[in-house]
Formats: sequence, C-alpha cells, structure tokens
Amino acid sequence: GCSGTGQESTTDTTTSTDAATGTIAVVTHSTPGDNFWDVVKSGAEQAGADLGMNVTYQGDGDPVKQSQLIDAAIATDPDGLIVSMANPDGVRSAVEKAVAAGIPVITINAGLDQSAEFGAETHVGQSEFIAGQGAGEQLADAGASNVICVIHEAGNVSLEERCAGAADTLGTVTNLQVDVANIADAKNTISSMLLSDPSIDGVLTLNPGIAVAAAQANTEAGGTALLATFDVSADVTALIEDGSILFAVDQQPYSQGYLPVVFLTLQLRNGDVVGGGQPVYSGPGFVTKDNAAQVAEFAVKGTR
Amino acid sequence: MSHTTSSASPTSSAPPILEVRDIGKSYGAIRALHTVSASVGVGEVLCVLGDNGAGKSTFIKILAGAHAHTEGELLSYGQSLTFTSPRHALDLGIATVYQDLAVVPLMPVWRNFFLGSEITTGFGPFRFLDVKGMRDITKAELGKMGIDLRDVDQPIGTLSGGERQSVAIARAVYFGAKVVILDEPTAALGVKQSGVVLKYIAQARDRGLGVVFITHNPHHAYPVGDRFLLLKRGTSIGSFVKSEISIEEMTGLMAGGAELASLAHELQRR
Amino acid sequence: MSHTTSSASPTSSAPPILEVRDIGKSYGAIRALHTVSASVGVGEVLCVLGDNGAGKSTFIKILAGAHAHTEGELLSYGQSLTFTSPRHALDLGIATVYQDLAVVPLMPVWRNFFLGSEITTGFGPFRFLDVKGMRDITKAELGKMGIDLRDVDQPIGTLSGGERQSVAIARAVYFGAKVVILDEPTAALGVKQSGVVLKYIAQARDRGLGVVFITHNPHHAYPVGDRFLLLKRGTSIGSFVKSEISIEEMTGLMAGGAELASLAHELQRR
Amino acid sequence: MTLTAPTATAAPAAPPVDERLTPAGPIVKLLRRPEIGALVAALAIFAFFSLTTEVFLSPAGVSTWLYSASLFGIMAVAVAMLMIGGEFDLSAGAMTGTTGLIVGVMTTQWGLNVWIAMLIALAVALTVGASNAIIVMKTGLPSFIVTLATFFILQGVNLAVTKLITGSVVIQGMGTVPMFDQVKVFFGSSFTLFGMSLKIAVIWWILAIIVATWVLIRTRAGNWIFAVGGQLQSSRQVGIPVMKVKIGLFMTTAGAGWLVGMLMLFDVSTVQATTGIGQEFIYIICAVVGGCLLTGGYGSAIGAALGALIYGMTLQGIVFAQWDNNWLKAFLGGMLLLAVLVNLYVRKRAGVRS
Amino acid sequence: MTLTAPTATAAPAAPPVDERLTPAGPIVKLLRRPEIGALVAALAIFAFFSLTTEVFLSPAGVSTWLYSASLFGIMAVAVAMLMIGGEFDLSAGAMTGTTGLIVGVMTTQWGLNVWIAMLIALAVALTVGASNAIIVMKTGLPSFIVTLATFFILQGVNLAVTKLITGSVVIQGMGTVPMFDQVKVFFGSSFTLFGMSLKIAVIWWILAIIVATWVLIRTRAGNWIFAVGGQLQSSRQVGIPVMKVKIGLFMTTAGAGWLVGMLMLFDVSTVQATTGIGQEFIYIICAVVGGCLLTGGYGSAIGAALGALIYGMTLQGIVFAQWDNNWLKAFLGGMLLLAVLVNLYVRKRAGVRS
Ligand SMILES: Nc1ncnc2c1ncn2[C@@H]1O[C@H](COP(=O)(O)OP(=O)(O)OP(=O)(O)O)[C@@H](O)[C@H]1O
Ligand SMILES: Nc1ncnc2c1ncn2[C@@H]1O[C@H](COP(=O)(O)OP(=O)(O)OP(=O)(O)O)[C@@H](O)[C@H]1O
Ligand SMILES: [Mg+2]
Ligand SMILES: [Mg+2]
Repeated sequence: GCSGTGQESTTDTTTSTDAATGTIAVVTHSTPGDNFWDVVKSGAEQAGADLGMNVTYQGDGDPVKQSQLIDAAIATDPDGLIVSMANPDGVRSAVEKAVAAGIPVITINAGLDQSAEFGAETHVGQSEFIAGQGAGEQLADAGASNVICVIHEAGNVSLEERCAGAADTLGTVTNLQVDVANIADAKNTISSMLLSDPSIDGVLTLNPGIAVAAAQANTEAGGTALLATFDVSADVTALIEDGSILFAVDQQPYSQGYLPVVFLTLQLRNGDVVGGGQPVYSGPGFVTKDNAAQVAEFAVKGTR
Repeated sequence: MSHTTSSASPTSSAPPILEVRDIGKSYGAIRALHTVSASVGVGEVLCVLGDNGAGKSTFIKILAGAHAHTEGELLSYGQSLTFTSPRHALDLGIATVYQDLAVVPLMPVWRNFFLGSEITTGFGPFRFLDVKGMRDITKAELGKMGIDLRDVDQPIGTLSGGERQSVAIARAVYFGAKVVILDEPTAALGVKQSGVVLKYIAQARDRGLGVVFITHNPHHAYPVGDRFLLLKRGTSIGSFVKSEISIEEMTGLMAGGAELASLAHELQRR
Repeated sequence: MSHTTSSASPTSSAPPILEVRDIGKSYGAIRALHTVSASVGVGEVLCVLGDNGAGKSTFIKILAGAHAHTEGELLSYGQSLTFTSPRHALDLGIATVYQDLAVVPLMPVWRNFFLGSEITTGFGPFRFLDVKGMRDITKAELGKMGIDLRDVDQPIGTLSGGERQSVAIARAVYFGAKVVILDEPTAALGVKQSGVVLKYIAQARDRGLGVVFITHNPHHAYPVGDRFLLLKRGTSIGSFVKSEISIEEMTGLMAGGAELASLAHELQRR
Repeated sequence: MTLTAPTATAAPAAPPVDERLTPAGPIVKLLRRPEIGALVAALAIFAFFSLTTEVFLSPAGVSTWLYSASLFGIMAVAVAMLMIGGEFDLSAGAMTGTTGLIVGVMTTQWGLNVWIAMLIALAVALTVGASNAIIVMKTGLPSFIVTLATFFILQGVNLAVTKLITGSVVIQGMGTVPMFDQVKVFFGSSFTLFGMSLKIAVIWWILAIIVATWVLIRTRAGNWIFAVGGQLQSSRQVGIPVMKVKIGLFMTTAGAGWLVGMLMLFDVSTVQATTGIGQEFIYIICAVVGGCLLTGGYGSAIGAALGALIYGMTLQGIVFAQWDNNWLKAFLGGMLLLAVLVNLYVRKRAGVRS
Repeated sequence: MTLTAPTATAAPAAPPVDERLTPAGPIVKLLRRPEIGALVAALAIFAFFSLTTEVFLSPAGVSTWLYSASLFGIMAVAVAMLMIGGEFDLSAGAMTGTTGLIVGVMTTQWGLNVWIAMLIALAVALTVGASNAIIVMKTGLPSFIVTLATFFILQGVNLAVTKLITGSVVIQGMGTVPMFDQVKVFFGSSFTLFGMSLKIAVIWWILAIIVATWVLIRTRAGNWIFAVGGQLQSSRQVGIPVMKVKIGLFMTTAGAGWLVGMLMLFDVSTVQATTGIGQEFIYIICAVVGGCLLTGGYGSAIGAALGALIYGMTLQGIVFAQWDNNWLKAFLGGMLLLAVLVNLYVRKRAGVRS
C-alpha cells in the first residue's frame, strides 16, 4: 500500500526483501487517536515497509507508562529505538538504559536539548514550542493581538507547549479548554468565548477537527477573528482556500516518522550515522492559500 | 418414620391440576429437597407443613416455576413438564404469593398490585395505563381484605410487613387463577388478617380453584386443608387426606408440637 | 375504646429499666405512632400486641435507638434521654432482634453471629480474630436452640427465614443484656422453634432481664407476659398487667380475634 | 401538558381524610417529584450566570448553552431510562463516535447514499445495544463491566478501522457528499425563535423528553422499567418479560447514541476517531443530578434533562464569565457537588427518601 | 503463609457428616474462594503470552510487566477493600497525580525538604480521603457521585495550580533536589532477584497484599468492612462504628494513592498535571476481575492483585506481541470481557453465587 497500512503489509515486505532486516521500535508520548501522532506513525510504518524493516509503534502520554513501554521495547532487543521526549526527565533513565544496551536511539519531535545528553544519535523535527512561536509570528503579522489558543486535551504537554510558543511571540495568549471527544460542543465553547469577549481577533486551534469547528463558530459569532491551526486535513485545506482559515502550521509529522527509520536502517545496514550529532529539522512548513491545493492531495491520504 | 401414603383423591378422579412425583432440588452442594410426592386437584386445598428449613419454600418455588427441579417429575393435568420461568407457570394459571412477596419496594402500592398485568386504555400505539381505574381497584380490593391504606400512592416499601403480605395476597386472589400457591401467608399477619386469609382460601376452593397453602401453624392448616404434606429436613414424613388424621396427630408428627401445652407450665414457673 | 391504665408495678418499685411516656414518631407526613406509654422493669416481660401496621415495629425501633422519637419522652432508670444510635442503646444493655434481623446476607453464619462483638486473641497490633473459637460457639449456641446447621460457614443469606430468625435470637441471648427486645420472633417459626423461643424468653426473665416481646399471637404472648400493651392504628388501646385481663378478653380486644373460632364452621362449609 | 406526575392526576373524588396522615397539598406532592431538586439547582445556576454575565441571557448566548445542553440531554434522557431500569451503559459515549464514523466512512470513502449509510449505522448501534443487554442478562455480570468492555472495544475499533480505511483518524470532506444538505435539514439546521437562532437538536431533545416521560409514567413498558430496576427478582416472579425490557432499554440508549452522533456529524460535518470518549460519565452525572438513583428503580426523564441543562449552562457559563479556563474541571466538580447537595436538601425538605 | 481462606482453616476435628450436604473436599473449598476465577484467567493469559512471544518470560520482560502490574496492583488492593466496604473512589487516580505534584512543586519551586514535602502530601491525601468519607456518610449521596466531584476538583486544581506556580504542566528538575537519591532508595530503586532487575514497587505491592488480606480475613476491622459493605443498616444495628470504618477505608485508598504517587515520582523523577487521570477505572476493573462485587460485601485483596496482574500482563504482552497499537483498547476490552467470563464460569462451576 502507499499509505500507513499496519502490520500485515509490513511483514509482507519484510519477507520479500533480500537485504538485512531488523526491528525498529517507536515509542512516543501520544494519546491514541491523536491526529499529529497518527501521521508520525504512518510515516514510520511506511518507511519500514519501503525499507523492509519491521517497525513497531507504541505511545502513552504518561511518563511512567512511556518509560514502561520503552523498557518493554528494549526487552525485545530492537535494532533501533525512536523516542519522543515531551517530558525529558521522565524518560531519561529508560533512554539511557537503551543506549547502555547498545541500541541506537534517535529522538523526535520534542527533547532536542536533551537528545545528545542522553546519548541519542540525533534528533529529528523540532519542538512544539518553536512551531508555536512560528504560528504566533504569522498571526501577529496578520494583525492579531488578542488571541485564544484552543487546547483540546487538558494538560497535554505538547499542546501546552504550542500555546506557550505562540504566547512567546504574541505577548499573551488566552488558553481555552475544550474536549476533542465532543467537537460539536467545542464549537459551542469557542462561540461562547467569541461572544463573551468581542475584542478577540485571533483563534489558534491545534487539531484539524477543532479547526473546522472553530471556523463554523467564527461564522456564527460574527466572523471577525483570524483563524489559524496546527496540522492539516482536506477540510482544513479547503477552508484555507476559501479564506476562512488564514494558515495551518505543518510540522510535517510524516517526515518526523519517516526519516529516523531511514537513518536507523542506514546505520544498521551501512554503518552511517546521519546528522553528525546535529538535529535534523523537519519543518515547520506553513500551508496558506498559495500552497493549499498541493497539500490537500496529501492530506486526504493522511500523510500531511 | 414411615411413609403413610394415600392415593384416594377426595373429590374427583380427573388428573390433578398439579402433581409432583419424587421431586427434588439441590442448590449446588446443598440438597434442599428430595423424593417428595403430592398433588392438588380442582377445588382442593393442599397444605404443606414443616419446621424451618424443611424445604417448604423450595417445594413451592418448583411449583411456581421460579426454580427448575433437579430430580423427579412435575405434571400438570397429567402432562410432564419443566417450568422455564415464572411466566410459564403464570400462563398455565398458577399464581404464587412468595414468602418474600415479589414486590418492588420503591413503586407505589397500586403499581405493585397490577405489576405485570396492567390495565390499559386507548388503542394501538396510544395505549396507556388506566391510572385511575387501577388505583380505585387497588383501594377497593385491599379494603375487602380489611386493609385500609392511607394512600395507594405510597411506595410499598414503606408499608408494614403484614400490610405488604396482604397486598400480595389480594393481588393473587384478584387475578384469580387455577391454582393459587401461598407461602406462609399468615406468618406475618395479625389474628384478624389471618382469619381473612383463611376465608379467602376457602372461597377460592369453593370457586373450584386448587390451593397450595404453606404454613407451620396446624391450627391454620387443619380447618381449610383437604390433604396434608408434612416435610422434615428436605423430605416427606407423611402425606394424608383429612379423614386420616386429627389435628392432634398432625401437631404430634411435627416434632415437638405436642410439647407446647406442657410448656405453658414451664413458662409460668418463677 | 377507652384507655385502661394500670400503674401498679407487679414486681418492683425501683425505676423501670426502660420507660416511655406519650411517645410518638412520624415518618415525614406519615404518623406511625403517637401518645404511647409503657415500661419494662427487672425480670419483667412486656408484650406488645397489635394488628399489622399498628406501629409495633416503630415502637421497638425507638426503644432500640434505630429511630429517634419525635414526640414524648424516653427514660432509662428514670433518666430522660434520646438515643443517638443503636450503639448507644447497645451500650446501655439493650439488645434487639429486629423483624428484618440485622444480618449481612453474604457473610458466613458465624461471622454474623459475632458481628460487632468479635472475639479476638493475640495482643496489641497483632490482635486477630479467634476464628475457631467463634465457629465452635456459634455451632453450639445454635444447637441449644434446636437449630442444626449443615455448615456455619454458609452465607447466612442462604438459610431459610426461620433459621435466620433463630440465629438472630441466639445471638441476642448469647450476648445477654439488661433488656432484650424481640420483634415478632415467632412469626416465621415452626411450632417447635416457637416453643424454644418462649422458653428462652422465660429463662431471660428469670435471670432478671427485662424483655420486650412483640407479637400478634395472643397465645404466644399470654403465657410469658407480665404486662400487655395493645396498639391499634398507631396508638395505645390499652395497657394491662396480667391479673387484669384474660386471654379471651385480650383476643377480643384485638378486634376480630374472637371470630376465629366461629370462622372454623364457615371454612368447613362447601 | 398532560404528562405530569402520576401523583398529580390523583382521583378527583375527594377521598376520606385519614387521621394518620399529615395532609399533603398539591404543592407538597409536586415537591415530592424526583426532579424537583434538579429544578431548583437549575434555576439557581440560571440566575447566577444571568446576573454575573451579560452574554448568558443574550439570544446568541442562550442558543449556545441550549445547544450544548441538548446534545448531553438527549443521551441523558436515554441513560436515565436505562438507569431506572437498573443498568449502566458506558459505551453510550463511544457509540456517538462509532455511528458518526460509519456514516462518514461509508459516504466519503465508498460513496454510499447518506440515508442508507445512516440506516446501516443505526442498525449497527441497535445490534451493539442488544448484544450488551444479552450479555448482561445471560451472564449476570454487572452492566458496568460489560459495557466498559464494549466501550474499550468500540474505542479501539473506531480508531483502528477508521485509520485502516481512510488512512487518517479524522473524516474529511463530509460537506461535499451528495444529499448532505438534505440530511442537514433534519439534523444540523437552525431555526429562529424569539430572535434566537436555535439548533434543531433542541427540538430532538424536547421530543426525547416528552416521549420518555410518557413511556415511563403512562405505559406498561414504563411500569416494567421501574419494576426491573427496582427488584429484578420480583419482576420476574410476576411475569414481566425482563429480558425484553432490558434489551429495549439498551437499544434505546444505543439509538440515542446514533441520534446524537448524527446531530454532531451534520452540524460540524466532521468526526474524529476519538469522538464521544469520556462523555459517558457526563450522561450519568446528568441523570443523577436529575434525581435518578444509581441503584435503579427511581428517577425521571425530566430530571435527567434538567441535569443536562445544568451541565450545559455551567459549561458555557464558565466561558461567558471568563474564569481562568485551567480551573474548568474544578468548577465543574464544585457545581456537581453543589447541584447534588441542593437536590438532596430540597428532596429531604419535601419528605422524599433519597 | 497462614493467610489462606477462612474456609480452609476449618475445625480439624472431623465434624459429623450431614446427609443433606454433598461432601465438599478441600479442593472444592479452595475453588469457592472469590479469587479463583481471576487465578485461572491470570494463568491463561500468562500461558498465552509466554507461548506467543519470546520476550514475555525473559528477565527483562518479566520485570516490565511485574512493574506495570505492581503500580495498578497497590491501588487495586486498596480500591478492592473500599469496594468490599460498599464504596467507590473515583478520585483515587487523580490523587496519585496530586500527591506527586505537591512534592514536586514544594521541593523544586520552594526548596522544601523532600521528606517534609512527602509528609505534607500524605496529610493532604488523607484529608481528602476523610472528607470524601464524611460527605458520603453525612449526606447519604452515593460515593460514585461524591468522588466523581472530588476527581473533577483534583483534576482542575492539579492543572491550574501547577501552571500557576511553575508556569508549565510538568515538574522538571526533581532529580537535582537534595536527598532525592535517599528517598529513591525506598520508592524508586531496583533490586536483582533470580537475574531479574525488579522495581521496589513490587515489594510494596506484595506488602499491600499481605496486610490487606490479613486485615480482611483475620481482624475485627476486616469483619466490619465486609459487614458495612454487605448490609449497612444491619451493621449499624449491631453497633459497628460505620462512620469510622468508612473513613478508614477512604483514607486507606487515598493513602495508597499517595504511595503510588511517590513510587511514580521517584521512579521517573517527574510528574505531569494529568498524571493518574483515567486510571481510576482501571483499579475498579482489576478489583472486579479479581472477584469483588460492585455492590459491596464480597471480594478479596488477592483477587484484586490478580486482576492487576492480568491487566499488567495484557498491557505489556500486547507490546511484546507487537500488535498494532491502534487496536490496543479493543484488545483490552476483549481481554476484560474474557477475564470476567472465565471468572464467572469458574466460580459457577465451583458453586459460588456470582
Ligand atoms: N439459594 C439457596 N442456596 C443454598 N441453600 C438454600 C437456598 N435456598 C434455600 N436453601 C436451603 O434449603 C433448605 C430449605 O429451605 P426453604 O427455604 O425451602 O425452607 P422452608 O421450609 O421454607 O423454611 P421456613 O419455614 O423457615 O421458611 C434450608 O436449609 C436452606 O438453608
Ligand atoms: N420508613 C417508613 N416510612 C413511611 N411510613 C412508614 C415507615 N415505616 C413504617 N411506616 C408506616 O408506619 C405504620 C406502622 O408500621 P410498623 O412497621 O411499626 O407496623 P407493625 O405494627 O410492626 O406491623 P406488622 O405487624 O405488620 O409488622 C405502617 O402503617 C407503615 O406504613
Ligand atoms: Mg420458607
Ligand atoms: Mg412489624
């Protein structure tokens, strides 16, 4: 298959490849069903399929559980380990254990600063904070000053980081808590917020579904605020094209999943250590009216 | 103690409404009842007597379809069957007043009275409960039993034990059946209410119903009973028609019954 | 019906162990009991009789501390008080066998027997239950009441109603108190077991305990009672010492009791 | 409305007064209804937010919290009936996601007719509901556990299957599906009343309340629901078809899940694999705040609806009041405690056992 | 161990055989213990993963699932006692976060001594536990609702206060706090046994099982816990100090929450504002899978521990088996259903009412 196809096709390709094969374990801090991490997962699995590697993916937002998952992965003695470090302290001992066991580790997404210190070979992607800063800059450039940042999962570290990044460039940002499990009600809450404070002129959402809801809420409440979002979907690109949404921050999660698998495979098969200790940036890209049409094509497939 | 068996049916020769042959029931490892035989025919009262834990309630739960028997045979009009549910027994015309009464404590008295046999008015999808009708009938039927309720909308759980018992009996009688089974209906009742229940039993019998009446009071059983089944520790210690036994003999058989008179002296002494 | 009041204490002139004056209790809008007076002294048996719903259980729940009274006065040894909890009453030596028995169905018989008064061995933080001791005592005490249990480890919920009743009575007697209150202890019992309970009551009385005995069977009440309190529809219809009233009069007062004899004819007719 | 309490329709012929009964006027009788506590709590919260925020009473404000309440309310009414019948359904929340995803996948990926896809989703929901009921009744396991398992399974299936078919965890492009607008008229449109633009979900909600109340108070089925929830054993003994009643209840709840799933799908025209997860407790909270007993056998549909109203008003009221959003959950917890305490207090004063 | 079933310590003197009783040997008696079903289910799952994956039985594998099970297990044991006593505590999960956050904030932000911070956290936990109990008992509200409110409040407070004080939702820099390593010896260290590097949490777990079993089976307090859970009214009537028992139980659960909070904090040396949220149901699941009745009055600590073992083995076993993580929840749901069904089947065969 061409998109993330899960276990069966992975094993299929494994048997059909003549080159050395191996297992790469990915353990992130994602919660199940999270849009961003789902694309990372697709990227990693696709890389595995393309390269004839067996890629396993696990995730848990709680550092204790993520550490347990890393420990479990180490127990299976993989040929490489890919870890996201939203809470670097929390996974430190597990990552160091992997390094001590001689498993090459690449960190992705968050944890750039600690990556080398913990013994990882390189870091792919950049932190949510930097992406948030980028979004804040763009919003400020477009003229927004009183912005709300819609957090769709209370206390989620990545989401908090994105909002903190935006606040860093915008001055202040008000966080609004909604529940991604009830988008219709999230729309209500965003409307309520816009109604209660007419001076709000910018809304930053962190999930494409919430972005769609925010666009509708904005229309219902009078439609004066500028909208921006993280992550893309076909609906989001359509809304960008018709001008309802200003831009979408695209951290290119697919490559955050794809690249480290490629790097570890190269190391396994060819002894290459890519990056030379320096991080590899995967983004952020910005999807605007200009390039929305191209991105839409990929978004439908779930790879953007 | 030897089995005293009587096979002469006192009133009719048609197959009895309900008959059990060598019936038995185990709860897991506990054998609550075994090899008990009895029958009840049209216009007959079968009294089941026995000490506590003798298996009386178990016996009638089998007749009522609440528990399936694990040994022996159950026959209705001569046909062997096993009840699958209380509804099954109800549909065959067997109405039961359980010792634990089968009421829903939080529901009003009148809703309990008509539970499972509600009166509805209207038609098609617009059939709805005839609240007023049911309330009035409940009030009236309880009145006939000498129970004068404050309010039929009271949750039945707030009635006294005896009041609840009366409601359950009135319900079984009102929805008249072929056989009425009563598990210790007089145990919780006052003297007056007990008399009313006995009168009800006699009336039901005279209307041609079969009645199974469980009690451990021979004085309540003897006046109304036609046949007597005596249980002890889960098995039958005798089955009699009225002509075969006197109330004194019966009390005597129910171990220790005769002692009650002599006990009076003992109680007086200081 | 007029109040027949008797103030002469039959046995002693010391203040009674328990006394109530014009006591009453309402459940929300429902007035279950009002203006009832009675007392029980050392070595005395107070019988409370009445029809269903007369307020007997309500009366003893007040004495037992399970419900606080809403009218009148409650005195122990002449001192006015209001019970705050059953523990309070228990601590004053008032043990109660409730109509609903106060047992925990899922727990084994022996654990229920000793519930709240467990025997422990060991010392300090290492005190633990004397399981064997409690099990043996339970078996023995029940044996004395003529209850021969298969297994004291059986959950009490699987016993028959009468067996449960016997366990509760045996428990109250074993943990002997100054006053024992029994709410219809004989209602669910067979002839033999009823006799045993009456014997227990007489024994307790002879040991100098006060006994409050609720029943609606005058034949159970008369042999053991010293004083009789008759309730009807929540209020007292008379209070007598034994010398003032015969069993026939008492049955007569309990409306309809006398009819039972004449009823026999009616029941016979076909 | 004729759908008032059974106590309120008491025999008009003056019954003889009983000296053992403190007389109870119609007001006291009204106060004894299960939902009275919730009504008082709802009025208090309404008054509070009306006075402290300007937007709460504005047409746009009212329409927001009414819509919010209606989505919770439809489910709360169904869940209340189920709770009165003595069972829980923890899979009710995930079901709103499952049905939405089924329609989304079938229309956007496979090009199926919307109406047919909706019927299929309904059939799936009803099947899951019935199987919940059958497992609960056949095994005697508590429904809390059985439906928790169903919840987990639905949650996993929602995610994995959506991902498998669409390659993504969100359904995109619903808006361009043929006949979308036709369906939206029934499930996603708005109408104007007294100058407020109300969502059609509010109509569905009111319908649900009326039907549920009618069934509970005035039909045999309603009587049986109270009975099986109050005393299962006794209900069986008097011959109530217990199995049918329970299956009906679970299917009703699943059906309500479908309805809410459709209302959400056709309102925002997108649905995610995580939709509905964690919502199941909100429905139970609404029912309990509205006077339903967790142990079954007691409660009312109107009460549950009032519970949902309280929840919706609080959720949006907090936003109107611009309280620090990080405290949201703490506010909700406080409100919940307050609402049940008010409820309790009112009912105690009215002489209802809790 | 002398801590076996009360039935197993039956009078050694041969009692007269009763003809009404089908004889029951010691094996049947063992089979009647509440935890037997969970034991069978645990063995089945152990066998399954041992056979299908290589890693499951390797030293590193065992240590992973034992650690996972131990954290759930400590809470499950406490929650099982509470459930036997007839109550729920939905705030138990959030409590593990609250206590961790208190210690984290006090040490990293305010420079307090670790031990003192831990004592303060314990005091807070016990206070919340006691207040849960008091509200439940004074109002007569179901603990399900009261502790749900507490859960919401803790969740909100955890987030808001942590953000307020640290400006972030994560506590960082715990590792550099003075005396951290000293505390870590008790709460975060590992030891080697049979070549496996086990976490100290496993020891705490075993301790919890032993103490809880001893209390439940062999002390007055245990007797009272079964009684208040089985029949509150009767317990009151026989003079059991119901209030004290319930307060003790809620405080025990809160205390266990503190213990697990510390074990997690000193293991990974960090804690997040969301820690523990959503875990409360896992504890209840473990207890129920282990044979506790949701309605109270029946269950065992060993059973709950076995329930946690099942959960831990399944959670990590799925990782070892490399099944697609999107299906995780569906697998868990299936396993849960399977475990309770096996449990039920075994207990039915052994003649125990469910
Ligand atoms: N569900 C059950 N599980 C196990 N044993 C039971 C169960 N039900 C009854 N028994 C046992 O079966 C025996 C017979 O019980 P049953 O209730 O039939 O007695 P009974 O004659 O009705 O007594 P009573 O006069 O006290 O009501 C009793 O010893 C009781 O312990
Ligand atoms: N909790 C309660 N709430 C409302 N009414 C109650 C409550 N308990 C009892 N009653 C009412 O009070 C009256 C007296 O009840 P009580 O139980 O004291 O009668 P009793 O004399 O014990 O009757 P029985 O002989 O049937 O046991 C009854 O009419 C009953 O309906
Ligand atoms: Mg019986
Ligand atoms: Mg009584």
